[in-house]
Amino acid sequence: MKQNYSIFSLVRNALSYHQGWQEAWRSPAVPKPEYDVIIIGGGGHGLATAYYLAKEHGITNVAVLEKGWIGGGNTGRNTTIVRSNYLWDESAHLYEHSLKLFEGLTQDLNYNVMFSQRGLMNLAHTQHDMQALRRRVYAIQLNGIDSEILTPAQIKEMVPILDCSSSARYPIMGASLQRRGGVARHDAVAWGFARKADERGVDILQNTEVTGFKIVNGVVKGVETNRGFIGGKKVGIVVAGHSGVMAGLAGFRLPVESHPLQALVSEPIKPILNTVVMSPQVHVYVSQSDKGELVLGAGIDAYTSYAQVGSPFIIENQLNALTDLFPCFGRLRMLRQWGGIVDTCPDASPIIGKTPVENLFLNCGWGTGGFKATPGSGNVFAHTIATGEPHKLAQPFALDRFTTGYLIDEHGAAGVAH
Amino acid sequence: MLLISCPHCGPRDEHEFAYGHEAHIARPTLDQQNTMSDAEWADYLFMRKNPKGVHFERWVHARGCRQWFNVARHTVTHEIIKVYPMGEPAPKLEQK
Amino acid sequence: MSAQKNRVATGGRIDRSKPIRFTFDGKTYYGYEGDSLASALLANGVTLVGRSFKYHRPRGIISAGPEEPNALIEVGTGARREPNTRAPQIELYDGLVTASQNRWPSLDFDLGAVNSVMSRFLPSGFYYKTFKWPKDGWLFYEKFIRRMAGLGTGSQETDPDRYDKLYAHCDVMVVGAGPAGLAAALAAGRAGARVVLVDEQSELGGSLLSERERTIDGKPAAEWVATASAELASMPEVRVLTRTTAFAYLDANMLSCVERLTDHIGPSATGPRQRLWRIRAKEVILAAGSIERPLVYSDNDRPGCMLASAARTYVNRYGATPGQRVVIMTNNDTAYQTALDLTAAGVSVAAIVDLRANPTGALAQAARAKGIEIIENSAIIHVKGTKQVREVDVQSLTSDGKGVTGSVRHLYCDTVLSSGGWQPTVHLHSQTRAKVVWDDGIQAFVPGPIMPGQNNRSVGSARGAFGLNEALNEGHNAGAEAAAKFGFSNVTGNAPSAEAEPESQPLRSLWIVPSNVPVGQGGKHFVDYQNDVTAADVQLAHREGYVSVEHLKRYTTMGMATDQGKTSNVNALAIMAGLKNVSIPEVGTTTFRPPYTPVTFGVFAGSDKGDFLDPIRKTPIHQWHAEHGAPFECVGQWHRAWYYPKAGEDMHAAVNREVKATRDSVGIVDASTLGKIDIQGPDAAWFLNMVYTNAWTKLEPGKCRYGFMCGEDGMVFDDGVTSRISENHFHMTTTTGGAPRVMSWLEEWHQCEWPDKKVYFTSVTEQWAVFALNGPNSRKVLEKVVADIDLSEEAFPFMTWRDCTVAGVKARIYRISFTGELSYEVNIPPSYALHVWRALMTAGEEFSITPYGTEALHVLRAEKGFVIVGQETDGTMTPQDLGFEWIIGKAKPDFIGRRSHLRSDTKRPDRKHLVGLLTENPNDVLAEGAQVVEHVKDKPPMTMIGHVTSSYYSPNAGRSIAMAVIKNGRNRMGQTVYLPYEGKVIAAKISKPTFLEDGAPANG
Amino acid sequence: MAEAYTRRSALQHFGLTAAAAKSDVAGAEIVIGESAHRAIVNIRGNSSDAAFIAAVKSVTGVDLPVKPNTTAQSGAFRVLWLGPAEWWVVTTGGTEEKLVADLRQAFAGQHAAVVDVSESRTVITISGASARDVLARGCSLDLHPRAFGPGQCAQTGLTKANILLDQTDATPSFDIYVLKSFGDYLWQWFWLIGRDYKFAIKAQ
Repeated sequence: MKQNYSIFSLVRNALSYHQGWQEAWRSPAVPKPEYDVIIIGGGGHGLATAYYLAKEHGITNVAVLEKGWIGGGNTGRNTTIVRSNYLWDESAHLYEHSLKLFEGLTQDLNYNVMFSQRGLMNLAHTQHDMQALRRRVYAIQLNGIDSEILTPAQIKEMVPILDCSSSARYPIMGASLQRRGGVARHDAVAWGFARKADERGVDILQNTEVTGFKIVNGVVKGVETNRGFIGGKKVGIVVAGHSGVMAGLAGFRLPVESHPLQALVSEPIKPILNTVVMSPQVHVYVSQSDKGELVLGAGIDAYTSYAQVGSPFIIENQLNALTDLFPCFGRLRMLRQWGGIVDTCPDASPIIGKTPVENLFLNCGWGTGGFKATPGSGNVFAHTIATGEPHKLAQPFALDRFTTGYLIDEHGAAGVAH
Repeated sequence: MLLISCPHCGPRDEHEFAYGHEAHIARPTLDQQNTMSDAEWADYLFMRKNPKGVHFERWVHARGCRQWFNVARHTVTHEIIKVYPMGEPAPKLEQK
Repeated sequence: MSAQKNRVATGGRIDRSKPIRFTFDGKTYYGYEGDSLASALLANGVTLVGRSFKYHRPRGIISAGPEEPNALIEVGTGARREPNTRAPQIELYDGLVTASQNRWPSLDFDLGAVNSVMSRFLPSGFYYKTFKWPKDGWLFYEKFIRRMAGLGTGSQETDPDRYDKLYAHCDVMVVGAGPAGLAAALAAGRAGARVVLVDEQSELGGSLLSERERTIDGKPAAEWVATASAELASMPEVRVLTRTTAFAYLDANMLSCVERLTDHIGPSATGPRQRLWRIRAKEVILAAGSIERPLVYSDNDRPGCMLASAARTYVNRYGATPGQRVVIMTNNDTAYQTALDLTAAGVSVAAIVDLRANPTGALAQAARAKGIEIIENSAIIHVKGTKQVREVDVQSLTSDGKGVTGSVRHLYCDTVLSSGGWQPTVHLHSQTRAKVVWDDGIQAFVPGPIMPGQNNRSVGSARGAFGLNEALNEGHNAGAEAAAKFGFSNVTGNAPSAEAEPESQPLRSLWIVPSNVPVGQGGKHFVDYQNDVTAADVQLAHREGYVSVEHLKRYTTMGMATDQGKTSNVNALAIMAGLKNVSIPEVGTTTFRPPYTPVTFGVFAGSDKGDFLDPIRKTPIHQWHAEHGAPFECVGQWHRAWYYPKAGEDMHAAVNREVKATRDSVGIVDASTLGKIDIQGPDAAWFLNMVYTNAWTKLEPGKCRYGFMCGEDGMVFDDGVTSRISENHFHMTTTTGGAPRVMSWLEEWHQCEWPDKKVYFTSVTEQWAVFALNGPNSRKVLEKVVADIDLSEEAFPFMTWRDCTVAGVKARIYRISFTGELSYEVNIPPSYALHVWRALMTAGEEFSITPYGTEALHVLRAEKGFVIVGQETDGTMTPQDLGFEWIIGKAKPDFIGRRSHLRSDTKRPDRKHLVGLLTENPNDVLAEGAQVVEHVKDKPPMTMIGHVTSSYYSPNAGRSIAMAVIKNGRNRMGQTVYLPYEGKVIAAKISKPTFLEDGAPANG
Repeated sequence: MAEAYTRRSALQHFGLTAAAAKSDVAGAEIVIGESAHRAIVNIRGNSSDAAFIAAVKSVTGVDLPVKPNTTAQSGAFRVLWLGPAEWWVVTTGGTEEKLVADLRQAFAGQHAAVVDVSESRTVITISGASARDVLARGCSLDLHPRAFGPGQCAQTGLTKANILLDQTDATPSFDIYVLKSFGDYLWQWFWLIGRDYKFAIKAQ
């Protein structure tokens, strides 16, 4: 068993100058020759998959292969928003499943993921926005998920520093609020899953890059890596922006493009914003971290890229809109700006399930919204891998929807990224 | 910000252009459409190479001369290796 | 004026004849023109300037530049209050108000310092292990944690300043105006190239401003800088930007720079406060210098601890001494220059503690000659004093440098200076995603090969060439070569030259300076001052497996503070490398992300505030609408008149009146925003066949037809009426919001897929203003202003168009209708729009002509079941779903989207269909977006089968009407469904989506 | 056509005539104004077809500028390159109908198109020593005399509007063609940027 993390263990260790802490997860020097399941990708989704395979399906002979360091991709680069206010039933159920897991995650993982359900507001600025907002809220409510509509006066009361005047270029006409939405500590999610997966026997192999698949008669048998061949009875690909690269190695194509998604933080200041505020119309997504930094997400860059950088005008436009919405933010300063690589599907919904190769499973296409899905995604994907059949929540998100045309288009109606 | 050489107008800032995604995806002929499976149609509609490396893609000089053209661009370095007209096949490039 | 006790009598670049008054934490002080806030505070003997982020430890000034981790100050008051500003970079101006931050109730007595007492229980990552109970407890703990965190306080008032931004271009851009940068700019400028030279300081010179004795071309350094500055200023093609930080190196040699225009003047200044420069260079010369690393020793954060080079800058440039009695600890020769300069200024240097054995470099010899004691092979093991250094303990190092031995010496002092070597400022190079590589010789990261697609070179100490002559030479050569590349090869003059460098010895890397108690068990060895990350925290991260650089940073927060680890990154990496027993680059290199130093949000926004956030497009008679009281609806960027309330009317009343008047008599609407595309060429009809779902070949000239456009995925993406002008000439209309998209769509298909087709597309949206007359009396109105054509039904039937003259203005009228009424869409040149509108209003007076806005337009079309793309559709509806099976050209071989209609899901008969909804209570107007269920349950979840797309009160139907898309809706006619929302449940019957008598074919 | 007095320019409601009367053009760093009601005719055709070039010349007297982003002038006719197969013929307002007719006739038998777009645009003129500075606030083109000069034109963006920029002399002076719906926005943007300059309004 791992050391238990608690205030008591902290005090106890303090007395011995913290010399007694164990490593959070092992780093096996040599991979086993074969695993029951290989998960490619040590981001939040991959680690969660491994954890739930072990916890809920008793499959512990599992390896997570990460070409760099766990949690170093989009898991560590997003704006940490967690919500389940999606339009379509399929999405709402999947993300709500995830949100519910988030609500118990700190205890489940014995790792404080700092899930702060401080509420999440989506602003509407036009008649059309308001129509779309009502449609979404009413649907979410009927799916049994919390969501409500706020008037400008209620918005102003919750977030007094918002410019709610009617003379604004995009006046605030209303908002939806998901009180159970909020933010979580992204690194802690990855590390917490890693630690608990490791505890149940999962091998986390960092600096292990997959360079090819061994596929015999259409069945995957394992992967080639920079550390040699590793056998796997089943293999799951959970590599976000690099899904297309993996698919290419396995010999198929995906309806996925990788794009830069930029984000930034301000310098830390004392608490000034206690709610997550999103404005899809002007591409502003802002919350304040516990450290005091304003965390901002932008819209995606148009072109495909694996560079983790985007174009400056995206950031300029976003800050233009931000300082209009929050006129007092004009004097704050950008501290750090970065990009992630998001894997986007034509319908802005993920792909979870089987691939053309037997025993090779895929979980990708989360686009701008993957972080919030981390536990849910891992949970349903673990089920899918363990049983060989899609979890019922994952079923609609199968790859073959692009053939049938049964898309789950979260673009227009949901209209929100992140 | 990318600097894209419009084949007509020369180098201009990226914000003058609109992105046209992967190039060289020919629309199936009517005969092909009528004989191809839904999966094959889905392949044309949705499946993309999305390479990590040189990407052959289309851009249009939307705020300029409104002309479409092809670009070979590296998706990791963002280096624009070649700009070539619509209709021309993808150039053979040394692997970067 | 109070005495400035640490001010040197003469020397430096301050003007002692110009005192400047400022306040810090409410107390008034005086400095001089040329001072920074940091130098002025030091001169006044103020060494305690802030509290650290986590432990609230008392902190002083560490550096003299942008790397400052500690001295973060709130500047200004009220709406202009600005937190977290670095004291060394704040220029004094009269009346400057500053304050320390992150302390309560005062800097001297800070209750938050309890964290320091508790620090043993607050190692890196402690919050991951605690605050987990009870299950919902985090929100509670978080409140306290958030309050303790956060450094300064942001203003909650609107920023009163304005900002500017612009684009610039040059052949050669030089970043940094130290010796290398100046030499580069001079060489390129003399050759005639267009040069931009930027430097973050208030004047050019960089490190030369801190020199006391160096000469260049035989002149004292400062004089050479002045000459060079003057020469640069005289060159018309050279632009010199001071107080300008190149903070981001973007793709294709674009650099973002921020110029601080008034921050050194204060609130009395006029004009923009800061300016964002987006400079596209053909070649970039990076000459941003280097940053000294502090040594990591026990309690190295006590106020009075400072970088050796910073002390040199303060004394030489500002005539301010960091204290009265100084001990210096170093691992290299450069700190000896500080000792010499301090001695020259009359400051007592108690000793130089050199980590190296037997220092014999030229500067060490010079120091010895001045009588300064050098304690070699030794280390400072303790710093005493909490709010001010009082004393240090020094002990000899063991042979491996990992421990100390021998007797302890106590040295009284108020200042401890340290030098741990120098790290080239590789930030901009690294921002291009080019690699940095480890240089063993200087124990620092230097720029690796440049990124493909970029064009830059690093020179001087920015690439690890620390000698002055090297810098001057490299700068000159880089400037000359870069200029020559762009055709400016006539470089005049040689590289400037300085006297030879003093001979020096290599540095000794000792990444943790040992103490006589183990690290983590005695004093704190700070690595990252601002975020309170210590060597023990790095050890803890190692112990727990957070060993990669990214994990180390994230777990300990090392390098994540506002200084972005400028003084801490290398030390932390090196300590981790030692723990892992690998080389430093094997631990990883940090990725430097923009911005180099924090940049104001406001300057990114520039002047585009308020209405400039996004252009508002206005129709030719926008003024008329405004004058007649119409509120406007946003449709894309367009502002369209929404409705025209009369006195005492609310929106509902106004819309009812407008809708009724139009059906009863005549209404007029400004439809100028409708997209219009002129299509010409022999293949025009062929092309329309491809982009519309219906057939166009047989449409006769003079006639109009309605059509849907689908994406290749089969989903409706626009609609409209297209008219045949002549055999090879069509006039297409699109939705308002879809106009640019459709135009691009046509060009894309033409240029990319069917380039051989002979057809030209030209947007003519704004060539025509469009006023639609609707209602039974519309013909009568029109007849009064049209004399040259016969408007009768027979002569000018439905779905045709005619050229004519309206109120003396050449016009084209389309007899198409979006209301189901007799309707004429009058197209006229916009410059006559107001004239024609007024003429129509006058002509319509006797019929009580009623202008109506977009809301009435929506009601009128809904009464007749006309769809609006974007309202009834959302990218998931096919024409068939909308009930427009008839509009699919079954006989047509091909059109865009056709194949997708044959997919299994798309051809399903039970997809969502567009239907009408009639509420049981005719006065209930459903909310648009309300969800439809078959069976109501007590509480959610309930299975939804569709939603309301449009809903209005129809005065003509005398009841509410709604359109909805419902699963299998067309096969559910007459079924009662329920709409539960906002605490109520409304029952409604599914009907056809037309609510008056059957409508005429629709018109977009 | 209706009486001329009934015709309004896109920016007329800003009271430019009155403002111009009060303006100190001589002392200004920038001078801006509206040049309304120009005849602007979009022509499309094949520039490698000698017949097309000849047809343009026969109507306008202008040698068609085939080099991208250049202009050519003959008498009252100015031809601006818009694209490899697209140009504008700009001339005195009021003549557009005849110009369209003449061009259509000259192009008879060719695959060419003529479209009157006069009414869709207005022209904002900017001139003066600081004109480039002002434009740099919203335009990413390099307008330095070494890079751009009289005889050159470019379709590009100016702040958040799309424009066609035509340098008309070395003062420098520029004609900025913009869709009328963006006229208010762009005019007010010039006022916004202009506040940091001595600027004057020029009568049409």
